[in-house]
Amino acid sequence: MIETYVKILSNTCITPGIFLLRFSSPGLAAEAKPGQFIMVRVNDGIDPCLRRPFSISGTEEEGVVRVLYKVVGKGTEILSNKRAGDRLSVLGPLGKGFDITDPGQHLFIVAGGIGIAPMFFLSQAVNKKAVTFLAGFRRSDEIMDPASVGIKQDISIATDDGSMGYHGRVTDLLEQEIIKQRDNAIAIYACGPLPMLKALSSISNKYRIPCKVSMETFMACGLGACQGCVVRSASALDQISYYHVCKDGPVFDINEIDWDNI
Amino acid sequence: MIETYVKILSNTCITPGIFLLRFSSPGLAAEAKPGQFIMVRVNDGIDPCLRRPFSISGTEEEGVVRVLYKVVGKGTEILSNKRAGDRLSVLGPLGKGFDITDPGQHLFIVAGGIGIAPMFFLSQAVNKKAVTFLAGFRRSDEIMDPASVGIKQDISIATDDGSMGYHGRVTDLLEQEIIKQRDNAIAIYACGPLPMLKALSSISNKYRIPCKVSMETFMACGLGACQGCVVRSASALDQISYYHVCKDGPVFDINEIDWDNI
Amino acid sequence: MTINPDISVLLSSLELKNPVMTASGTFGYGKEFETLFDLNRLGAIVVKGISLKPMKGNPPPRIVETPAGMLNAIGLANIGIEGFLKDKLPWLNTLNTEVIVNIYGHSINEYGELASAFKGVKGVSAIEVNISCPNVDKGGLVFGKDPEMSGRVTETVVKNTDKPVIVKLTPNVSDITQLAKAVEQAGAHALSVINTLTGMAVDINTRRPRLGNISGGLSGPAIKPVALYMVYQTARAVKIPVIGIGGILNAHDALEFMIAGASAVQVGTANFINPRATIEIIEGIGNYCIEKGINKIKDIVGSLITARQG
Amino acid sequence: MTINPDISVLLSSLELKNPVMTASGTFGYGKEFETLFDLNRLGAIVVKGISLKPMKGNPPPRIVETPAGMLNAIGLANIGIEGFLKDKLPWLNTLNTEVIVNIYGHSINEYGELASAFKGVKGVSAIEVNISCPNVDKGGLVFGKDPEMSGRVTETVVKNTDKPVIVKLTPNVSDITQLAKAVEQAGAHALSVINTLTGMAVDINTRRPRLGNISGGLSGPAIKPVALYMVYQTARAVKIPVIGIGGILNAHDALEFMIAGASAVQVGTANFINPRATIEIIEGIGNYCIEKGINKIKDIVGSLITARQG
Ligand SMILES: Cc1cc2nc3c(=O)[nH]c(=O)nc-3n(C[C@H](O)[C@H](O)[C@H](O)COP(=O)(O)OP(=O)(O)OC[C@H]3O[C@@H](n4cnc5c(N)ncnc54)[C@H](O)[C@@H]3O)c2cc1C
Ligand SMILES: Cc1cc2nc3c(=O)[nH]c(=O)nc-3n(C[C@H](O)[C@H](O)[C@H](O)COP(=O)(O)OP(=O)(O)OC[C@H]3O[C@@H](n4cnc5c(N)ncnc54)[C@H](O)[C@@H]3O)c2cc1C
Ligand SMILES: Cc1cc2nc3c(=O)[nH]c(=O)nc-3n(C[C@H](O)[C@H](O)[C@H](O)COP(=O)(O)O)c2cc1C
Ligand SMILES: Cc1cc2nc3c(=O)[nH]c(=O)nc-3n(C[C@H](O)[C@H](O)[C@H](O)COP(=O)(O)O)c2cc1C
Ligand code: FES
Ligand code: FES
Repeated sequence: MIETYVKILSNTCITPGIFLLRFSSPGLAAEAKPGQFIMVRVNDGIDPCLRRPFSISGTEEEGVVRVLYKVVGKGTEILSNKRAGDRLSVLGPLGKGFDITDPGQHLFIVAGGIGIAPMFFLSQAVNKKAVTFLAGFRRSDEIMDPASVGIKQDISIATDDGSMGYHGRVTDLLEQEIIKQRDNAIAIYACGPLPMLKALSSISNKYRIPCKVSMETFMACGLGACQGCVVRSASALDQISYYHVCKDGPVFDINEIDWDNI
Repeated sequence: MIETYVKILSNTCITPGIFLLRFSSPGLAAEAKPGQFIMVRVNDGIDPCLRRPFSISGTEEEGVVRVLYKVVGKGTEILSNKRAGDRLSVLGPLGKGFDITDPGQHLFIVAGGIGIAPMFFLSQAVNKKAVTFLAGFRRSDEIMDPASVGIKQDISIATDDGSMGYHGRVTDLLEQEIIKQRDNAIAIYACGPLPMLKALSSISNKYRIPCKVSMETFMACGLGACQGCVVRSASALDQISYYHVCKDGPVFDINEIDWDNI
Repeated sequence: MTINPDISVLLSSLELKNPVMTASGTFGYGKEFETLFDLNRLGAIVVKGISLKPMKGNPPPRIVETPAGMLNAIGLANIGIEGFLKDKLPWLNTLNTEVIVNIYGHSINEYGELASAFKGVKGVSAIEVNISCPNVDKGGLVFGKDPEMSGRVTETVVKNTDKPVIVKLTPNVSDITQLAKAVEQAGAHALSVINTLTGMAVDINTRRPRLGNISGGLSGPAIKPVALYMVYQTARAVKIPVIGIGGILNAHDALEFMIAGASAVQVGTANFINPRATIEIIEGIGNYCIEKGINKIKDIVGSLITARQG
Repeated sequence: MTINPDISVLLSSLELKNPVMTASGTFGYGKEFETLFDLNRLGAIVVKGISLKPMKGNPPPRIVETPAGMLNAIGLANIGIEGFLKDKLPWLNTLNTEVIVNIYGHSINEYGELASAFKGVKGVSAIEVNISCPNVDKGGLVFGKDPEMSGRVTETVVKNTDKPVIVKLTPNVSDITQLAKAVEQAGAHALSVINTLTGMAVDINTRRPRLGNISGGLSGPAIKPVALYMVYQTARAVKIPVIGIGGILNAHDALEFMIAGASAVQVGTANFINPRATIEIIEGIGNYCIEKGINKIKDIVGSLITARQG
């Protein structure tokens, strides 16, 4: 894990409100695993003053790191105005990523919205045939095409409004696909908004399919030092206990999380 | 007086650390008088959060306003990174400027360092023959050439290190020049650092020459509303009283200010 | 969808066309902002603190910027009540908005005299009692930190006026609700929460304080979380309306205060950053109501949901 | 010109190689920052507040960003004294810097027990007593706002330890010097000033507090002016050394605190913004001394010039 200033190679809008940031950091690129993240300081001042967490969305040869992000507030707005050549302080790679040693015979990668960011890196890294990559978006104009971030991978799309691909939620599409693969040992790796993760929790239980999910919470340090980033763990006997998303996660087994009290 | 967003036409470094900002604001340009200033909001965020005061350094045809500024801290640093096309919120023109209706038969314009900014506008506006423009700088590489801001005016330079022009302080040079003009009715209009203004106070008293100076203090509103920008006035009987630089000034008769308690 | 939400608010007997006022000391006597927007659109103008005699204020420097805020040590420089009545009020009376006078005394008696002096004066809609200015040697803060003294000042003002009395509380205390309750009991009609937090800044080159007065009052966005919590606490402790003040820059901030319990808000430092801040806040509050289908802004006051989710 | 300024400082009997420590709760147990810089360069590491039993802390969300700062309502989540002694201290002991343990109890007795538990423990250089955490229901703040109770907690800790005792004060009081004096009289060897200011934030869409705990502690640059003034006041009110805390981001900030009266400083929120902040501050303080020809950093402590200029 390092903290370093990097030079931005490119920072381009790939679909409205979504940007692909590329910078050079051989140290980071060498160490990074899918599901890990970095803490980015978007400016030298104090507005905003905390770093922002972003998943690593991929690496390229010669130590290039990719981050795919959505503009949702002040920090991402400032980031989106950066240009090639600007400097940026990054801290990472942080957290525990997806275990890619043996994710099961057939791997379902499920992404919702900007949750696709770490999944591009995952699909790049697992490098296996038996993968089904499903991605849900609200509308077709929000779709992030793997090609646009330099990744070769077929993706099945679901849109809430039916404007492209499957009409409905990506978790419904997933259920259809699971049924097709009933005879194989299956695993699900996912990242997306809370409702999607909750739906996955049901699916995972219903079909008894192991499922790993990447979580998001507010973070101050990203290092396990501030204790700010907790989610409630699914523990027995109503005993409250917490995981630190930055250190214990961001990737968790779906059964580790208390989805009813999130 | 207006508050408006303006578009930057150019913002260029003219000598190291000194920038000339040009923007279009016909309203401001039409109203502006030499010695008046504007309050500039250097960004949309809160770092820094207060506006910064800058003298109007000149106007051009078609409603262009010029500001000449020195990078001394965070606000001016941010300003110096703006580019043509960027937006800026400005408030002005503010304060009372120099009275240019009849500044005396022979006018001495005296500037120290970046204090030259409003004096360029003054020399542009008085438009009379009997003017001597004296400007002091620490070193020759700090000299701001009138031509570089588009003004045709001969200037006598004094440098502290003697690297160009008169070797010594501009107020010493002024004294020499005053003696030459002894027989004329003279007036002095000045802007510069505190030690220069204090020296002028002595000169003004010694030779009984009327003198107007432009003052600087910290300002929050620039409008006379916050009462933050005071200087102590030279009042009789040790009675303390204050002027508001933003409203009563920034241009004062030199005898109005209490130079011993500043 | 609500097309024309009612954003008027009621502070005791005082009705405001909207909940947005200018905070004392940050808007002069109103006229300074005359050309920048239509002042009639304001809920109310609270003028600079007024004392019996004119006050010259503190030695400069009087202001210094700090992270997301500023310190001021103006020292209540003001033209005194006579000057105000003669030179400022007649013009203010030409406006079609409420004028609230902020008063500051050096003793309980002076507060009484100030209140009396405004008795029956047309065009003054309410009195805001500043017992919380951190920038004057004697007086103010001594009352302001002590519930009993705060109550006595309040009582005296209430007794000597025919107008609604708003008491402005200091945040520099262990428990603002004690002050609030004492002042409520003494007859105040509303509370202004908060005045500035005491702070300082040092010039490391000269090793001198950056303010002539050494310390000053911290205002601006930096103090918003503190102000918001104090408004939340106060609004739950008293029955009279609370006016939220502290670091409000935009409609979002103002709405946070109202949801936490403020019946109205005052905008201070923001007037320096963006002189049209108040107007943008008024518009933003209206738009929020429209978006959320809120018919009356009064309905969101104190509507904070504190029950655990899930 | 001073080539090699002496930047070591003395806090009662505790000598630090430089005046820069990490603030409790913002640097974990040190190890989290291990790979980012050489921890041996720190003046001291103050670890996360430790209680007798492990504490789970408050429900999320626990942090929210605010203008130039952040609110936290961690609720003193920590591994408890046993966990600390077993899992954290041995590694900390491999470092060549002072380790200060921050303790938090639910009762005076618990503070005593905690102090006893560290008696004779190698590698713990001092005890910092947190009587000022705003984020736990019972305990802490009740003591922390009351001079008498603060004194009694201090007395108990002093009686039960063989180490220097630093007491950490809350800023959420009317007069911090009263607390400071009570704690000094009770035998404290140094004071940490300040803990966080209480604040809150509201989500205007859900109308819920942004923190699971409703309120939280405000830290970061926003609070620097308030912290600085409290350090200035406290340092003039007591004879024991004061450690300045609150919004320190860089050497400039640290020097402001030292000139105002702090013998040393702690860096909190800045560790999140710039994990190398402490190191840059140590270097910056050294450079300042060289520039200004200061031989010993101790000479600038409390050197603020408050006489009127001119
Ligand atoms: C481990 C991790 C990995 C992430 N990876 C990515 C990524 O690859 N691409 C991407 O676009 N985003 C990612 N995010 C989310 C990203 O960090 C936030 O969108 C970003 O911090 C928002 O900053 P802002 O200043 O623009 O928004 P703000 O102005 O701070 O907030 C805008 C809105 O976003 C919400 N928000 C802000 N921060 C967070 C957060 N940390 N978690 C959840 N909601 C938040 C706020 O509640 C608010 O509604 C990740 C978050 C985490 C914790
Ligand atoms: C009426 C008026 C007209 C001015 N005209 C010009 C001009 O034409 N060109 C120009 O370059 N500058 C001018 N100034 C000064 C200019 O406002 C400051 O340099 C600027 O505000 C500094 O902002 P900053 O954020 O870069 O510096 P900061 O980081 O705020 O401060 C850097 C240093 O500058 C000093 N400083 C900051 N603000 C002021 C101020 N208002 N007065 C005096 N010292 C200050 C600080 O004490 C500090 O030492 C004028 C000031 C006034 C009051
Ligand atoms: C320059 C200045 C002058 C002030 N003068 C007064 C005053 O005379 N009377 C008063 O009650 N409050 C005064 N205040 C306090 C404000 O009215 C307000 O309570 C405080 O600034 C917090 O609000 P803000 O963060 O929106 O500025 C003053 C504040 C500032 C910044
Ligand atoms: C996330 C977080 C956790 C904290 N935990 C503790 C704690 O356990 N004990 C304590 O005494 N102070 C704690 N504090 C307070 C800090 O030590 C410090 O006093 C405060 O943050 C002000 O300093 P800063 O502005 O530099 O952060 C915590 C602060 C933060 C931000
Ligand atoms: S973000 Fe600080 S512990 Fe996880
Ligand atoms: S700057 Fe506000 S009164 Fe002059």
